[in-house]
Amino acid sequence: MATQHSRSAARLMMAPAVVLLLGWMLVPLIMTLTFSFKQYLPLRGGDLGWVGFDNYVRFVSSSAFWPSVVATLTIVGGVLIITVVLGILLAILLNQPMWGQGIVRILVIAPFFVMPTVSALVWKNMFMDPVNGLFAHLWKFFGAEPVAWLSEASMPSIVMIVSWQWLPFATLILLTAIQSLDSEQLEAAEMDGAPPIKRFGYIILPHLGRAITIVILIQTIFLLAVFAEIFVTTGGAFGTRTLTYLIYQRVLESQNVGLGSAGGVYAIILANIVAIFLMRIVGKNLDA
Amino acid sequence: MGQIKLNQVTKSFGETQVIPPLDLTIEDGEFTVFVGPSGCGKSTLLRLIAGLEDITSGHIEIDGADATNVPPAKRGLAMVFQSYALYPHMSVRKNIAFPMKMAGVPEDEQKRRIEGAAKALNLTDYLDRKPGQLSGGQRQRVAIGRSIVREPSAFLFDEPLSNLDAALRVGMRLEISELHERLKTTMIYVTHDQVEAMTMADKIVVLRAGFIEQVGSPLDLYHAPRNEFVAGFIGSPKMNLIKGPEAAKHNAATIGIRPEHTDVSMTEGMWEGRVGVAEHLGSDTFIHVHDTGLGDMITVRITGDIQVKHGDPIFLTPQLDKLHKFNDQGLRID
Amino acid sequence: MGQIKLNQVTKSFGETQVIPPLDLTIEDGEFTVFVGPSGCGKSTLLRLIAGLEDITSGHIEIDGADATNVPPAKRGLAMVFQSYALYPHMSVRKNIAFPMKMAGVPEDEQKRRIEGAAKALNLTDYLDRKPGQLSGGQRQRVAIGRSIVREPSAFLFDEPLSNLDAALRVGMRLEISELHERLKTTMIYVTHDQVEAMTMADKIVVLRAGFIEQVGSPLDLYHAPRNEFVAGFIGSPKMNLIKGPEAAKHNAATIGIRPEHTDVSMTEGMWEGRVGVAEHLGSDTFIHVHDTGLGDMITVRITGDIQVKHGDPIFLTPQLDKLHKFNDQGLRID
Amino acid sequence: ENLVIATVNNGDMIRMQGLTQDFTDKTGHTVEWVTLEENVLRQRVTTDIAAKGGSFDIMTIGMYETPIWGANGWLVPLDDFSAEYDVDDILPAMRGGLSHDGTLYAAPFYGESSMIMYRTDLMEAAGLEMPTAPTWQFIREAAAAMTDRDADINGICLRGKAGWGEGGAFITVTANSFGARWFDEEWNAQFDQPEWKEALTFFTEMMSESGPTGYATNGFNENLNLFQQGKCGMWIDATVAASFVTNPNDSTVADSVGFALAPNAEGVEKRANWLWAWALAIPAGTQKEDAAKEFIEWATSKEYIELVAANEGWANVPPGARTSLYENPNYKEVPFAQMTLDSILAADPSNPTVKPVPYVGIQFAAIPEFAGIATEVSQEFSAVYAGQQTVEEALAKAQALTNDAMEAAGYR
Amino acid sequence: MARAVTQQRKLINTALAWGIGLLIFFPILWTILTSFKTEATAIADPPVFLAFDWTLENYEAVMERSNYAKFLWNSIIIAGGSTILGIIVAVPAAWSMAFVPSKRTKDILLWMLSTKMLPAVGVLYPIYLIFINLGILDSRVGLVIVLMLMNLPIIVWMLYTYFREIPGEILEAARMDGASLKEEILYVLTPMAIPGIASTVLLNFILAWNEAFWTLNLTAANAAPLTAFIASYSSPEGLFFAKLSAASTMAIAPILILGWFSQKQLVSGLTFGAVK
Ligand SMILES: Nc1ncnc2c1ncn2[C@@H]1O[C@H](COP(=O)(O)OP(=O)(O)OP(=O)(O)O)[C@@H](O)[C@H]1O
Ligand SMILES: Nc1ncnc2c1ncn2[C@@H]1O[C@H](COP(=O)(O)OP(=O)(O)OP(=O)(O)O)[C@@H](O)[C@H]1O
Ligand SMILES: [Mg+2]
Ligand SMILES: [Mg+2]
Repeated sequence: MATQHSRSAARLMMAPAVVLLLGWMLVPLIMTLTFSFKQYLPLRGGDLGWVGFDNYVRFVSSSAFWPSVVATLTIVGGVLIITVVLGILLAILLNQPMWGQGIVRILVIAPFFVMPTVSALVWKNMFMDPVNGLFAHLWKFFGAEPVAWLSEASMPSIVMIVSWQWLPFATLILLTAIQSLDSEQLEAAEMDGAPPIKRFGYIILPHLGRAITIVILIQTIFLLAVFAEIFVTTGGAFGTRTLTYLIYQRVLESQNVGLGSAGGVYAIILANIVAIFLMRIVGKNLDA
Repeated sequence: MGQIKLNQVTKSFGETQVIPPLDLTIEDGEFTVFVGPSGCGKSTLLRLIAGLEDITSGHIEIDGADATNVPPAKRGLAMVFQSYALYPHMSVRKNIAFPMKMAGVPEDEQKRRIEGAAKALNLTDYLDRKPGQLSGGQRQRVAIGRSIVREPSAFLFDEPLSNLDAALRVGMRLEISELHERLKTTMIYVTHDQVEAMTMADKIVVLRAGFIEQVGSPLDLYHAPRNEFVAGFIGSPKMNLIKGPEAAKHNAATIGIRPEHTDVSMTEGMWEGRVGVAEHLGSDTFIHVHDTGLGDMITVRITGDIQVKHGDPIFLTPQLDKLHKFNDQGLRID
Repeated sequence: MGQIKLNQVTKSFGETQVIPPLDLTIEDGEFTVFVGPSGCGKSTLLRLIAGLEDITSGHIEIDGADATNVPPAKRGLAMVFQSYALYPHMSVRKNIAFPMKMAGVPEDEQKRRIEGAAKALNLTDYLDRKPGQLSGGQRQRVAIGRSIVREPSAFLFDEPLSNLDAALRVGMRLEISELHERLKTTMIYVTHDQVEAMTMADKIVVLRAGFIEQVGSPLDLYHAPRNEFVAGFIGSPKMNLIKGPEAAKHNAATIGIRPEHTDVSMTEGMWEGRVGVAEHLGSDTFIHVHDTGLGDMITVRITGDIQVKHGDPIFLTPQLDKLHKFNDQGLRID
Repeated sequence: ENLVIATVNNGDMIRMQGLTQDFTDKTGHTVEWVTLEENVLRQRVTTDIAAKGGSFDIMTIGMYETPIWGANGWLVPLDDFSAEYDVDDILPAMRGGLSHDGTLYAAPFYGESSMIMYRTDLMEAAGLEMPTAPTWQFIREAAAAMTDRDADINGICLRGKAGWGEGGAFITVTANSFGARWFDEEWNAQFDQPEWKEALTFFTEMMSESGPTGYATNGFNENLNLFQQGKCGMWIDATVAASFVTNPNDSTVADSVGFALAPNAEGVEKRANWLWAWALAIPAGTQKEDAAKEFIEWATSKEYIELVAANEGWANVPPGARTSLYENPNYKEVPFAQMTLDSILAADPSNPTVKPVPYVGIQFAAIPEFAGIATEVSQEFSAVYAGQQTVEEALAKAQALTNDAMEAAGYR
Repeated sequence: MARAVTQQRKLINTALAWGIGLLIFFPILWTILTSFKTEATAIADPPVFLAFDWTLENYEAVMERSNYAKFLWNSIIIAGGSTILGIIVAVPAAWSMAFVPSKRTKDILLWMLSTKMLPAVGVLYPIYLIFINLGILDSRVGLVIVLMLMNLPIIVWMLYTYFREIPGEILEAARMDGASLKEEILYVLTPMAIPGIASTVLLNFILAWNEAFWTLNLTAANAAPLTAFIASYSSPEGLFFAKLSAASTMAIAPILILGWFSQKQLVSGLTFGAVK
């Protein structure tokens, strides 16, 4: 279905979205690039002139840089693994016949509606606080020494909080995917003598491949930008300083916009590396 | 090897009984077709046999042994699904190998059987393709191949051809018939297409709303339908069923005459009417005759070609020895 | 009102030419069927006529006026799609009213035409249902209703019946034929089912890979196919095509004989073979005969029933006056 | 006119929000509050003022920002207060810390230093007595003596939370009291000096002996909670906390709290107390300068203090800003009043450490880069508290990153 | 054809699913419960679940402290506005991609998604400066625009995958029936895509509602939504668990309720074309 007329109409109708996004991407990007080559210190009068690649060199050579890349990837990777694995299990469970399925689904979805700030605050104070938190009470109840979650197990804690927020999303998408699996395929496998575990491994999991890549793609986009959770809980201490957070510290705490902008450029590069990596898989899967 | 016996089998989904108590024996090596209108319980019956649904009451015996509570994989049956139910992410080879892999058949034996099946089904060139790259007919063959390699004691088919187009359907129909000739394995075949039933079956089971209306060979059903339902269901074009005074003349509530058992003349005959649509197939002509005063339109078939135009007067004479008579409960009167 | 003329029309998608230069005239009031195997360009051709695709080169005339660059809505044609393409969120009434609403037809005129169409198509009781609540046949009728109210100069149908099951297909086929009898509007009908083509068409256009293989009335095509392709395509079961020495006897590269033009005997005849699968339809029997030494399997049709078993020897005699001969380019020799 | 005021979400500021009707009645100006948590507030107002966003008519800022912003000309000088406002009544230390080149740029709403708050009952039970000016060594012994893990009592609660205004501030004043400093006069970081190592080691050891679990994430608020629940023997923190821990509505230990000056290491003349004020300032360029000034005058006036006293009692008035408050007989009855004043007077922002330094500020250095650097340094230290690295590692990293940042900013 | 299941299996499934569901939901439940406790009960050890004196004092305290209605209204306007605007821009774009695909369609789509990878903190200053220049700092309009742009890629993508499942034949039928492009989109495509549009709206409403970086940094007194409201509760002095819970509950309640009532649409629409 493509006449000349509809093709030109299509181009026209794409225009607003494309132009807007192009602007949204280019204008800040160009400004960031400009700043990144400048000594730009708002508290010392702003633009202090060009400094070439100084900011870039300084940003990578800072001792915080590589750990922050590692922290970023750890959070993204950790949350992805947890949400995808648990999401699959939950989706399978929710797909079973049961009473009150709708209500259970509501319960499982709920965390998705919670603002990241609120969820971080609630987890940090009411659950993970080593004295008054619910976990501390629970640990003491079983005679264990309460854990100072956010300092002693900072990364796992943050990964947990973020996973809690994103698990519903993964579960929802995977659930929809599972529901679309032709039940005849499962029955065929059953007739073919495959026990439940093998049916999962040979039939369900491959079927979910596409949905899993979507989950990974979307979540990665959001996880690369995780901020509020770290800001509220550890403030970047205890090895939880992600690249985003490092940039935040450079730009807002140190008020060194030039340096932060260079960091921003690195973050874009990292995001694109991750993205290209993802698109390779997803792009292929999106075709089908 | 392959006798299946249903004994007072019933099936209810929740409150609604879909299969009322039902007895049926399928002999070893027989090609049995379940036929009936949509929703009459054909698939359910097949799935009960396969073990994919639990029986509400009654017993199933396979080869004389009670199989009521045996899980599907252990019944030694193979099933071919309407949607083919191929595993889309596996190559044809892997699809066919899957049941053997599950059963732990040794690699080289697997290979041997896959090649055998592929050759028999003309799939050798496609073994490394994914199902998505195959045509409908090829997919259907893969599904059959997957069943064959298990060397089951019976094959179950659930409308295996309904997703194919007319020409392919004819071809596949033949292939399955030939397969049966070759393997001589029991086959149970579900369809709602009476042509498939007629051309393939050793024995047809006509179902309506879970009840068995008639069991018999295709020609039994064609020549002596037990009731109006079977009469209308078997045969194409449909038997013309005539009620009212014309039927009363023959001491019946309803009389039936097949389109191919009516003689046509342009000049004289028992019933007069006017030509509606005439369908010229070359080999045959179907004429739909209106305004005969017999109620509905009457369809007649003429071998070869005849030149008639819309609105022409036409005369029909039924071959009286081929007339079917039914009483007011719709049952056959002999 | 309704003459359509294609003049050296071509269509390419990117590099690949799907329709090579093609000339075709469809006369006013004619029921033309485009038939051909899948992918041969039938839909493309129809969509070019409809204006849903741009023509790569050439001209289209509708009623003598150049319509090449006229947008679809202005061509005065109506199209019925394979998937029905009903608007699922509108009631049947609204669906039918939609084209009139777009054209700004006054409310009461709309109402009048909707009622007319509904009555003609037996849809009066369903006018307030949504398409989702209708059966396949009813949906198809709504799609037709939506076309009728526009009072187009021609109807375009793209495999309108391929989503229906066998029994319904026969019924709808009749309805469309009757509609054509009544309206006498030009209709162009795409199908890959030769039975539909034979039964409905005034004129059949057989396409292969974008080329027109033959244009003619159904019986012309049946009796005098222009080449092997048309011979094999028209008629069911397929014509038996025989090459080699047997053909050479008749001074041809290939001879063809239709299943219904072969006489069968258990004792003597021209060709001997063995029964493969015999399909008993009651009204007819199709016998697939192997090992005749003529190459492929030969199919014959016998009216009524005959008792043969798999493997029985059988003798066939073609009716020589019904023999088709083709030269080594596959063209008919008369 | 309608004033938009950015402010911090602490008790005194919230209280002020409740009383703004009084201001509106008096002047006819209305007020809209943007109340944010401290860190968010800083980030928000800094961005706004640096980019000249003009979102706020009045900003609540601290002693750290005021001199820097004042020097940049970003704040409206507050040099024309009316006579009845009595600028000279503002405590000199506060006034000094909120001025640049002798001009006041922000009016203190309240001021604070830090001091020891301790449980008199536990101290007694441990058989010890708190001197008015204790040393760190005494504090450590006392903490060990008061600790009773089974009863969930920690001898001492201190800030370990990362952030320059949280644990960063505390470890800086502790280091000061051990004779350490952030920079030498050439702006070289001093974390490689023995005083820092001594201070940090001492702090870490004491906290692991007698501090609460997970103190590495405890800030002011967490410690306040612990103390109010009776889980701390001692707490060294802001003087304003005194009114919370002695408030019987919130505190389970209200009637057994004693106060003392922040400690020092034996033989070091500087004590571990800081100086801080939350103050109100007007960003340059606001259209509503006059109304804003009226508000600041109202909010930091003696009358406001009386207004609060009348509504909520003397214990709840904003402390630490005005000399006259401490001369008020009503206020003298408040148990912690004198110790607060003494602590404030013991702090000297322009001469904060034993060895000379090039900066002003006790628990901070009033240079724009400090917040960023100190936050990162404090994160390294918090990692020590959490047992994730050693004192030496942390100091080495702190040294490196501080020098690096100072170089980036062009100091070295 | 769904398989009938024994009651026993169903019972086990039910127990397991409810257990896990409640576990996942527990933090929210606990927050809601705590918001009705006094500060002292909120930190009681052992914790109390239901047997406490329910009080509304925390809500009163929160209401007294801040103008909740204003924050709520801003949240609704900003999240709603950005979503609606996004849909208006995205529908034509998604139509083009879905029904007039070209070789570049996928590239454009992936490019659009990649614009979301720009770290927000990195561009805060640029955007701040632009906003000042445009005079839309601390205005709802500004936030509507920013959040619309933030979510536009997701909106386009969701609509695109949804539209792709609508058979093109229906649009062609409309074209044959004489509908113009506008009529085709307005009368045929949009109503047909209502479920997809609804879930797109919903998802993006949630994302916009919860967006905390831009909404916090680009607002002051006028346009601050609930994310800013909650930023003033993160650590007041003294015991605050109960008040924090009350404020949290107030911040998430509207969206939670909305989400729960429309979870069917959300679930059914969240296919992202991933699942067919
Ligand atoms: N899982 C189920 N739960 C409830 N009712 C069911 C279930 N499966 C089938 N049914 C009902 O049982 C009856 C028989 O269904 P079945 O699928 O066996 O019919 P069928 O003859 O195979 O029809 P078709 O030709 O359409 O495939 C139908 O009325 C159907 O609605
Ligand atoms: N938009 C398109 N882009 C590229 N090739 C196309 C396009 N549409 C159709 N084709 C190609 O054009 C040829 C003719 O397609 P068309 O749909 O007309 O066949 P058809 O005869 O209608 O087949 P069927 O019976 O399967 O509907 C096919 O080879 C097809 O792959
Ligand atoms: Mg069925
Ligand atoms: Mg087609």
